Amino acid sequence: MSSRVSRRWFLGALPATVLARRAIGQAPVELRMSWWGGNDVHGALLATLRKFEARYPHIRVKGEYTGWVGHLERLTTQIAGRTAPDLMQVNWNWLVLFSRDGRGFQDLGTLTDRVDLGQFDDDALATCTMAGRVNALPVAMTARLFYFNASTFARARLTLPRSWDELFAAGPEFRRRLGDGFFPLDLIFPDAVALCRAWIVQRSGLPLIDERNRRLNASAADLHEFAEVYHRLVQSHVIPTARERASYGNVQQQEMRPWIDGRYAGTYMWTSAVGKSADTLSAGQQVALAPYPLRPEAKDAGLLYRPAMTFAINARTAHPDESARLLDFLLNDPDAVLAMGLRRGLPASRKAVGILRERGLVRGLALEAAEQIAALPNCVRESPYYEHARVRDGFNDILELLAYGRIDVAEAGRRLGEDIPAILERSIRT
Amino acid sequence: MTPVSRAPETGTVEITGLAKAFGAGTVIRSLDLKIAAGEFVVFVGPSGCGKSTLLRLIAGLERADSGSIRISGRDVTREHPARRGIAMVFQSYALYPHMTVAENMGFALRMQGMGRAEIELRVARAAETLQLAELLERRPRALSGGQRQRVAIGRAIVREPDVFLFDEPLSNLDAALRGQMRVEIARLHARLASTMIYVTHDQVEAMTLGTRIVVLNGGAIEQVGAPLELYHRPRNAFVAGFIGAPRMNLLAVRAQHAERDRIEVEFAGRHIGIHGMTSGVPRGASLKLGVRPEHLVVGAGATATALCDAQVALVEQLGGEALIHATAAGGASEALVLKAPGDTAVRAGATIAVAVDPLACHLFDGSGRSLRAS
Amino acid sequence: MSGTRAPLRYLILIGAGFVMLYPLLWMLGGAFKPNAEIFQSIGLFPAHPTLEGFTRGWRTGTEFSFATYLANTFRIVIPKVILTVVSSVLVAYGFTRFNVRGSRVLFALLIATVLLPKSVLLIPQYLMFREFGWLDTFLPLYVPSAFATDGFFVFMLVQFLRSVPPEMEEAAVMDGCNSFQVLVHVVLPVILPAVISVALFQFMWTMNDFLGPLIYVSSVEHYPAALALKLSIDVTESTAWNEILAMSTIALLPSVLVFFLAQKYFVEGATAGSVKG
Amino acid sequence: MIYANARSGWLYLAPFLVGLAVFTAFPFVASLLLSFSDYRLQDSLEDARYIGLAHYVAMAGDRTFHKSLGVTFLYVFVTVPLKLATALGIAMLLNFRLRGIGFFRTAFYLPSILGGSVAIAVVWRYAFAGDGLVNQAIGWFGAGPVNWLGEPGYAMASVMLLRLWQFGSAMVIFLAGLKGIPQDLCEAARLDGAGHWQLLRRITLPLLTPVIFFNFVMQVIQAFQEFNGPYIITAGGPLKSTYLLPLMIYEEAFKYFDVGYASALSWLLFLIVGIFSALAFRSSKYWVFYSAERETPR
Repeated sequence: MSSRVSRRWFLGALPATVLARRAIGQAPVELRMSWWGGNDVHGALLATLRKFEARYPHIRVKGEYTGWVGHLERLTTQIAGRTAPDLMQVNWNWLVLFSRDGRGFQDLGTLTDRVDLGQFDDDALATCTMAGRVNALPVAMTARLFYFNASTFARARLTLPRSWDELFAAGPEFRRRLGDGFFPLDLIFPDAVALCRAWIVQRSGLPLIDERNRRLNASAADLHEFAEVYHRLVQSHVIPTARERASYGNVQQQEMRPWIDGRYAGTYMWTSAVGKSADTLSAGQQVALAPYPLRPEAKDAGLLYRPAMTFAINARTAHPDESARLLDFLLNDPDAVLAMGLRRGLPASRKAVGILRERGLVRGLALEAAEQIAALPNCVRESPYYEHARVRDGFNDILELLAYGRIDVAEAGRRLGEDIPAILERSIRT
Repeated sequence: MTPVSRAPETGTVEITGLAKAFGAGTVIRSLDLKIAAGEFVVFVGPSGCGKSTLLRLIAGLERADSGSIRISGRDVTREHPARRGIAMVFQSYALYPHMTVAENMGFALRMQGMGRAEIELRVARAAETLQLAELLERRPRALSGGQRQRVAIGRAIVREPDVFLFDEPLSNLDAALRGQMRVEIARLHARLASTMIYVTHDQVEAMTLGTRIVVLNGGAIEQVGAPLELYHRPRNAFVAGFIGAPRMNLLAVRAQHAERDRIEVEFAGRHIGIHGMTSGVPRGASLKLGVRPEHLVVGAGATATALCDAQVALVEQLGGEALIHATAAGGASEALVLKAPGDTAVRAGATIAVAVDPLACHLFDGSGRSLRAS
Repeated sequence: MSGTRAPLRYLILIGAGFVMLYPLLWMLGGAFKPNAEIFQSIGLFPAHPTLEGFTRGWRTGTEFSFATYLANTFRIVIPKVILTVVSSVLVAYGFTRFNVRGSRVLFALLIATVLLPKSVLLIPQYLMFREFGWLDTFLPLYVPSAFATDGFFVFMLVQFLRSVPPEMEEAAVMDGCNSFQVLVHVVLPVILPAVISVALFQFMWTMNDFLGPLIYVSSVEHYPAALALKLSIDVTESTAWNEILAMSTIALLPSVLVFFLAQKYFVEGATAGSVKG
Repeated sequence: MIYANARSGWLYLAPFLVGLAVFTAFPFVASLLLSFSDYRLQDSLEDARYIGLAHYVAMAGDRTFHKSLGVTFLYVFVTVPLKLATALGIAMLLNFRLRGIGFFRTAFYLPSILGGSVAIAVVWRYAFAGDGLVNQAIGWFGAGPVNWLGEPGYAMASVMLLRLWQFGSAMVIFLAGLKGIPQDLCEAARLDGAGHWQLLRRITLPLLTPVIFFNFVMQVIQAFQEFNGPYIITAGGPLKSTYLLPLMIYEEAFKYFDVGYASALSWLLFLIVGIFSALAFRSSKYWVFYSAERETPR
């Protein structure tokens, strides 16, 4: 029943593994590993697993992977049923859900002989540490930066916006020079919320979510400004109205015609995800990274700097050592690093970056993004609860009401001050 | 199909103390009946009198509350329908739509595990007698009502049962076809000489087919007897009114005096003496005088005695005969129906003198019991 | 068919048929378009048609081809459909042909099982099947169907059984059948359209079931088509929609075929001529 | 006909009883208990904390829940009658021996085959996008483009149209029901001079009532449990205008991990649909005609 391809693989590998296993005489170990991704990621990780098995013949690794759709449902069900895999790809904000006390995942600090934590800089590790225990390792760090369609801006004979004022000014210019259907920036509500947050954090220099007191580090005036920024973006034709944007349905930016043919000419996107939007641009168009706009005497860039995704080891795994060895292989081993390349953004492991740099693979948007992030004031570490589903939807719903004119800017500011703390109260559990 | 020689008791049906109640519905109250082998017994009665229920009890489709049923000398009261040596023809034929005529007819034999060859033989023989030979491969949907009915009968014949049960089989056919099928069933009975129990609400079928008729009413037997016996000697007003078409006239009369076997009654001012009656009827008792339309004569007949004058309301012309609907003059003003020859001159609106043959009169007491000396 | 009626009837059918089919035709067209073109042109016919969607879709981004996933789908669908039909028919027959004490309460329970949304039952069911040791197997996906746990189908058959004329079954009893023989020889042939519908629906719904396999099947080589189709839809990578549409079309073919073949049972009248008046 | 002996009756019901005890009881009871407890998906089941009616009380104050309930009722009361009428109408049309009838019957049935498959998302979004198929079609009739997916009212319309588009399953059930009506009944009625309309009213509909009743109850239940349409096409938006209750239940359980609250919402939905079904069953005595209900022991 299995098709031609897998049979050849099976026959090819059989003699080697059988011989090798008998030679080393270690008891055979079967590891389960779960991840989500698209076809490219599946291909890269499957190749890496085969190389890992060749390196450690007594270990077999079964990949349990899906697309993003449905992965969380399966993983949570498995965790609830204590049948989770040994090594899991985990989102950064899940750590606070599955491992509030740090015991939800294996403490990697106890396995440093198997996995080299030294390759990761301290604040990256800090984002994956819960109650003093290193629960996971970041595959890559990411942040939201401003990318624009250089071709459309060239047609408008405009330089990419370098400051907030230039960004707001780009709106009217686009309408005058290219027409009503053209906008310098395209934001769905989560993007808009992130942008407004950056505006506030640049002034306050504090994470927006005060996790301990379950409230917002923002005054009533700040929250009014939060709503006001979104309102100004729409009024000054910088971004399309919510109604127009929603008329395309619940669809990803990279699959929207106005983005593909360059009418929506910019995005405030994660460095690890901008690749997909760049790929689908129609021929001759090109995405470029713009300087990060900063408010005068901004205390911090408000970058939302955090791991794109992480790997964690099951707290109850029967094979902690082998799992740790696999984790280290995935993040630090040349074969694995080369197989994945920049698909998940610039790797967080210094060794991995070194491997890619030697081969001149660190270039393009990924390199520019890394350099821009390094140059920006970036000390604010936002609470993972900012990305908690209920908190995120709380922000989105208020902006949506504002966008559809159900409430005005003042009312939106008030609602932010009331609804979000209430959600934090309900969601943050000690 | 030559009649098969059978043990003496084959085909007998003996019902003793049979009772059945459906909550508030039809009730069979402790009924007894003996049917000899080869008889053609007709259960007849108004709808809801329990005749179908009685048939279904014999068939085993209903389970009796008490009493027993013996067929061919064997007690089958608790027996599965298929093991009672009976076959039934349903009112709506109940053919299997997805089977061909041949399969329909052979199905019961297949259930008994009979060999294919013998089934085909018996089916062919039955089809022959019912002119179904060329229809064997057709599905019921492609047959006419009459053909479907014949297949239903064929299905029963093939099983060579001790007793045939018919549940108003002709009620869905049109008048012409009904007459034709009635003759076919009568001929079938003659040829097979099997016991047959036939349920109908049509008393013409009862009179023409039945060797004996069981008149049922409210779950009990009113009277059992040969057709002519019920016609001439109804035990009570119910049977008298039910048998014979059009219905017997029942006129309210008052008894004058009674000697040995003759009772004299008064109707519309006249006195009529009726022979062959039991005595013991008090003077002035109100009785019912029963006269069949065919026994009433317009004007005076040789043996008839004048009964009353009547105002003619309607004359129904049936060709060979005519039905005169009139209202008796005098105090009583009761409705009268007379049967007259087709070419009668009587017209609606006329007033006629009505006479009656005293020997053909019946008398019933207040509770409907016949006063005839049995 | 009287003269004037037929053309009108055809007109309505063709018009409605076109409206029904156009989105599906667009999907079919999309399967032959290069990925980029899917979201650019809104036309039905591919500007430059290519089989790329089918070839790469069939190979999928995994170690197995789409053939593996289709085979898995049938390993779930075939037993499930058979077990569903058998158990639903028996139980529906039990409900309609026997006055069992308390059957009204049981029937209410049957309907109740249909009322509760599935998403909430998922966790407790998952834990239950973990205790049974059935995880990462197809068992949780079809074994329950052997016990008439799909109340919808039992209820459907009950309604059909209730409209079968009783005389036919009485005739079968007279012909010597016990209750099971009546069911097999007389009742089943008459309610065949309903039984076919049960098989059809269960076939369709099981083909499209995503959540069940997602939870109970973790090794990729056991994924059914519904799961495999969503394997490549991700957030950080652009989705090859032409491959998905191509594979969706292929996954759809068995259902279309089954329906087209099963139609025969909806055409000629199963109970025509059995009962008069 | 009804057999009197209950013993073999229990035999026929046995599979259902086993299924009830082994596969259905625990999940049902467990989810009911969960509706009275605070249980988050990431914890193990033992950590579920009993909190009594807190979830049910919380519903009273939950604005999103009120919106979702309202939208769900609107969805059910519009789609169920429309879908039944369309399915019955087309089934009647397809109940004749016309040339090419097989093709039409398949064409009308195909959409409901798609069910929750991912292909629907692409097809429907393309059909109802700003410059999509539907706007083109109404453009031919001169009407301006409609913002189907961006405007709350129209978004609900597009989700409803998806359900109507998939009337095939109900149609097939009606077709099966129509096949159950003996042809000669219609022939007899036609002989009595019954026109098309009387035939429908006097013969076809009365005999079809058991199937109509089934379709009605099932369509109500399925409409209340509709998930795929809103989940795939509009994700409950805009402004929660298509946030049907099953979608809210799914998100509470798997997006917000609040399984306790999701269970409570589910049991409330269970109650609502249960009441509807009970009313339907109670009313069926007056309009549903079963021809098989004769009492016959054996």
